Amino acid sequence: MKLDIETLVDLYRDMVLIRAFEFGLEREFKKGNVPGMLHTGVGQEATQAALAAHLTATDAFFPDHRCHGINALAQEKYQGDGERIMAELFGRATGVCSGKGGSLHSANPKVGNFGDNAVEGSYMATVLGVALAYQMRGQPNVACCIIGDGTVGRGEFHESLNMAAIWKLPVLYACVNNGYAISMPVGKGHASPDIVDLARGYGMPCVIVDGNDIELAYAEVQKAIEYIRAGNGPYFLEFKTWRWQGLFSGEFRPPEEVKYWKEERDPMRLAREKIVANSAMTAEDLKRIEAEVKAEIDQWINFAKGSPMPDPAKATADVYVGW
Amino acid sequence: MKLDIETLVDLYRDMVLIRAFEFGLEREFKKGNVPGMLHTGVGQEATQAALAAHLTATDAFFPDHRCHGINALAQEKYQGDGERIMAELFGRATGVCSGKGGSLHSANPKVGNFGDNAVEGSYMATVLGVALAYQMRGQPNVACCIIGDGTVGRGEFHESLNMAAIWKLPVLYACVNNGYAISMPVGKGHASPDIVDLARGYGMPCVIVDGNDIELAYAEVQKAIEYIRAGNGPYFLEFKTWRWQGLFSGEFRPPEEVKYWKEERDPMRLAREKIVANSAMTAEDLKRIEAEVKAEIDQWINFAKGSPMPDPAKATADVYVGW
Amino acid sequence: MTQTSARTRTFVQALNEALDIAMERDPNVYMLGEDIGEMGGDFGVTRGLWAKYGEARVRDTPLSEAAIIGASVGSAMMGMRPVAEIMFADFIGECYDQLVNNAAKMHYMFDGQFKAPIVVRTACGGGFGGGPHHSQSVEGWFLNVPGIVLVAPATPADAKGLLLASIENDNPIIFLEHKALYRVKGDVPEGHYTTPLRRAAIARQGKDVTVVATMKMVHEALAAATELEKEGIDVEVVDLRTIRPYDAETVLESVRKTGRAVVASEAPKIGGLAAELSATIGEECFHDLKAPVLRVAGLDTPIPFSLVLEKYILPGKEQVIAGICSVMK
Amino acid sequence: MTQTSARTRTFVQALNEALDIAMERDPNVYMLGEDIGEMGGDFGVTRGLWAKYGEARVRDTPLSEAAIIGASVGSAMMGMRPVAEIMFADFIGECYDQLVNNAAKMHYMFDGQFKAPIVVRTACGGGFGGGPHHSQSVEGWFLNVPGIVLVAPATPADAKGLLLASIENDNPIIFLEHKALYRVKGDVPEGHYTTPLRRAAIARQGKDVTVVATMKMVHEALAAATELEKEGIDVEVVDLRTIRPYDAETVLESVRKTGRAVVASEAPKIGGLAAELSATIGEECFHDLKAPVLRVAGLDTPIPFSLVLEKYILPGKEQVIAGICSVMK
Ligand SMILES: Cc1ncc(C[n+]2csc(CCOP(=O)(O)OP(=O)(O)O)c2C)c(N)n1
Ligand SMILES: Cc1ncc(C[n+]2csc(CCOP(=O)(O)OP(=O)(O)O)c2C)c(N)n1
Ligand SMILES: [Mg+2]
Ligand SMILES: [Mg+2]
Repeated sequence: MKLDIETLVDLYRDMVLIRAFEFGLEREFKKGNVPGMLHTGVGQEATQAALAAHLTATDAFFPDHRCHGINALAQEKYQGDGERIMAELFGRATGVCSGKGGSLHSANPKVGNFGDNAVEGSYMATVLGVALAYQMRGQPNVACCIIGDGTVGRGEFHESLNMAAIWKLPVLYACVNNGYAISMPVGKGHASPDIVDLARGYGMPCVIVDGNDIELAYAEVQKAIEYIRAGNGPYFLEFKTWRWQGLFSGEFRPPEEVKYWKEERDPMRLAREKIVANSAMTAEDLKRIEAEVKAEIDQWINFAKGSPMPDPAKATADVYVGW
Repeated sequence: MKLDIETLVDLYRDMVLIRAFEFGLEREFKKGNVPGMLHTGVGQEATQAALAAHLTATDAFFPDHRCHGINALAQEKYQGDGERIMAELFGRATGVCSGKGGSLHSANPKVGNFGDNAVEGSYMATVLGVALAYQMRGQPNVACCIIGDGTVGRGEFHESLNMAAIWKLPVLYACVNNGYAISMPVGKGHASPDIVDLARGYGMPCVIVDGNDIELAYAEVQKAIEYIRAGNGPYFLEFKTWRWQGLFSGEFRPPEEVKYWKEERDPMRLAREKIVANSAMTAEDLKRIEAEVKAEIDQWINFAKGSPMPDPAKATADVYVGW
Repeated sequence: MTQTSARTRTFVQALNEALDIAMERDPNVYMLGEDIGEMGGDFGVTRGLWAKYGEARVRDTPLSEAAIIGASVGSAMMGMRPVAEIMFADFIGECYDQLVNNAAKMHYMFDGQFKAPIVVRTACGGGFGGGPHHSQSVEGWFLNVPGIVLVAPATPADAKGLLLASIENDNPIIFLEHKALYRVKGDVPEGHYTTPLRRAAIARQGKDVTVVATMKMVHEALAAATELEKEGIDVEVVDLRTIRPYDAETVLESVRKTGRAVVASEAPKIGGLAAELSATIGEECFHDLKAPVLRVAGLDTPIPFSLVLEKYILPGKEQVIAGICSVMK
Repeated sequence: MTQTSARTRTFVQALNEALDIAMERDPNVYMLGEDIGEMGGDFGVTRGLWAKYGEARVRDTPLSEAAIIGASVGSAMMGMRPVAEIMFADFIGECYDQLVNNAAKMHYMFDGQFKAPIVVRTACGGGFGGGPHHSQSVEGWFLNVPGIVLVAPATPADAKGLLLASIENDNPIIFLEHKALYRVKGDVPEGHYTTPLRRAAIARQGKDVTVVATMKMVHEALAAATELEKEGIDVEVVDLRTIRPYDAETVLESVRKTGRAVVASEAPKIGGLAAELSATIGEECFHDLKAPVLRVAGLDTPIPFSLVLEKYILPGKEQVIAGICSVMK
């Protein structure tokens, strides 16, 4: 399947936004303006843009710790205020969770964002219930759970896939296999470097996707979501990709590997080449898009920085509902 | 592989012991002499006898809640006092755990019995450590973890198989698939009625065994244990069998199913027929064995009943080691 | 609390009625757990409901405690009202993360955008030779977890009213059912009614000493009170009913009146509910207390199998009586 | 406790030394956890040990917290001495069952035939914007669990001595490392020594009021004491060091002397360690107390992300001062 050029350019713009968001955030984090911890999605833009493109506001997704991009895209697309994701990361009152959640807990049900859970893998169980609600109510929606390759180590992986399978729940498992869990190579942490090998026994379709090729990723997500919406039950996608962020303490991966992924397999570059090869657009046109998006992200950062801190007394609100 | 007749008769005697033990226990339980809950292994004698036959006192096994038989066989074989398993079930001071453990927690490291854990599946994690100790010390031993089909629902199933696989640990997974977890049919509770389908992704040998045929079960356990002792890593056996005990509230399975398993697939009958067909032994000879064993079990029950209750003050001992 | 004529029912029947009424009234209510369907649950609490409401709303699950709670929470985020059964409370350690890090924090960390109105019914408590993994009192595991609600009925009428109130409440609730109470009988009003959460009950009025208790210990306290009445000691028994967040006002008011307090709990003494109650009473009633607040609780051990051992470590009427006599000195 | 000349070391270095010494002395000691190998752990506590002892004894694991503890317990049953790392204490809910139902009960339920000498090191505590799942104080989750040992150092010297003592001890131990202390420096004796478990330390002698604290709160209490000295209030600070089972004697002796007690804990107030200490002091020192025992603790909420919110709910020096002033009135 070949993508029409408008869609491809739109997706490219989404990818640019993700990268600009992450780079801007990282810069502010290093300056000490963003508290807590930070995991960025740089390098995984194609996978993220493909998922975001197909999920509607009435679907649900559970973003992982590198999903600022998906969160921002959904927030911008459905509410027109992507800057509130940025503000949340800065711990501001204008953030989507008024500063209570931060990077690891930015949610907004209005855009289908059901929030990360920093205990990796725990929402593999939660996603079952969202899907069950769709099923019991006859809604043709999808509950998507985005997990890293490392997260697959958790017992909930098994409980979740099994229950989704026996109840034929509308769950899309999107495993972002970037080759490592912190420092642990996927092939050392799991019985197979291909996560699909661990998923196949549950009888759902299991597909490996080139997560750095936006065209392929877009098509595979589309297929999966159509399958699920048609009531066929769960579906498992494994995106092979790579994260640019090393460890907090620096790069630990072999230089050839770093070079390969950052240069030859850079999803941005691959997308740019496709666009230029298949349309009248030039590298200059794409640069203009990049500049536009970057300017917007700078505004978001300014919005976040200029936003007030939450009222401390709010810290005791909402522990219990109604009490 | 055909078993020599002496081995087969020995195994038959073991099976007889298991059944007599369970029936005797059940009778006493109904009379109110055995506290707590009771799950019996009747119907699963061939599987249990096959496992017990190949495990040595320096191997380790984690018995499930229907493994009184294995526990008693090991206790009798290596310590000559199988009656202490019975006494434990009666909550007596002479029991293997002095009455602190009961049916669900009868252990004795001297015979390789590492004890049940009534939180089903939890010892799927524990078994890893026992196997790891063997491996780190270069001992050619096997850590065997006996689980029901229902227990496979637990997340530890995945964490355990994965870790055993990546570390090539000497673990024998013995899944006793008797078709049900309490009232839940295996095919309804799991993505596949064949548990091996869920295990295969971890890359270890996965074999389905007729758990009611002592000859086949014995041979398959032998193969698995040889493979593990040779340092090849974990092995997964799924025994297809059936438990005679229904629910506490009575029988819930279709009458044809009950009839099929109790009559045509009774492991005792199948073993008897094999012996009589392949040796000079007669049905009368086998009856004699049965009578002998039953007399011994009656003695065990008398021993248990005649044993003193534990000293109540012992209830506060051994909470902490050395404190 | 609308209630019509009362009839005698067991604790199990009262719970079953509550579930039936809740399922009947609200299509968002559904149940999930191991063997709760055709079999009606290990203790018969869900009996008949599978036949009446069908297997979409009375869902048998595999032995996947984390998935049971996860599925509950996820569906609750969507507006459903799941009632999960964890067969024995001892197994709740398997889904501890799901309850503590997910259900309990959901509403707070997402700034009120999600709710997690789940009810997790579970059978707790000892006394029947169930051994270390089928007998525990688990409220202590959750006492220090803001966001969690712990409900613990002592009578059939409260079992029904508190369960209905719990299902209708918007918070994540662990609903403790003491196994020794399942066969207890009592008057149970017909039809729909709720017993308020976070409200203790005065199970017995008295003026000399306050005993604060929950579940089975309420009955032990009442038995102790009856016995001590003969000796001229007039015992007030407060049944806490909701353990977290609890009704400190009723407790403190009673202690201020009597000037003496015994807190009775089946769980081990160290670090349990009894400690929390004692600390709060000590803080708030310092000048009213005529004697130290005394904890009557389980000994600091796992729960052994043999009945003679179990009886030795679990508190009963005798221990409550001894405790009361000690603070009356 | 044999100790040679002291040098200045960080808390992290002190822990690292303890691990190195334990690995060196006993071939049964090994470590397992996420990223503890070549990377040296998320906080650098295991740095250098993988290179020194090899990957068989410094084992990187997948994100399988239950398997990590299970493997630890199983190997401990065989006589090994595993030191597991659970990266953040918040994740310990994932292996709660393994700790509570298996490790804690193993020795007891099998009548002393097995031991489970495991040490589970884990980073706890808030104050750095880690949010609800990277900031919790988890000791309250285990307070009501007989069989579990909770160790909680406050200084680099104790970090080393208590970790060595824990590894050499035969019980299952959860070893709490407060993240805010990792970079704290202090004198640390060279070589092998142990600091006794179940023994509190008098971190500061005083005669007017006792503050009982653990981990970071010990430092807040000491800072409060320094400040109140100017006002003529002489504060005694007891550093509990082992939380379960704890050294009630030292606590009670101090309170009997001062007649006033503040119990300080970072965890939420309700149902936590502060409650246990208050209850015990109330029971045992009733006649010595000149004022009610006061709890200074976290507010009853999850831990919010934004630093202004987090600061609002976590207790610090100011709250300890206010608490002391209140009991001095
Ligand atoms: C249950 C749990 N264990 C450990 C962690 C600490 N941790 C955070 S991210 C991470 C690695 C996750 O790897 P992966 O899922 O592959 O995601 P990636 O960072 O590679 O995108 C770990 C171990 C956690 N958050 N939760
Ligand atoms: C974690 C956990 N969940 C539930 C139970 C209650 N329970 C005891 S046995 C059992 C069924 C186990 O089925 P299976 O593993 O197939 O063993 P079988 O009884 O069929 O031999 C259940 C649900 C338990 N003991 N532990
Ligand atoms: Mg990864
Ligand atoms: Mg079964």
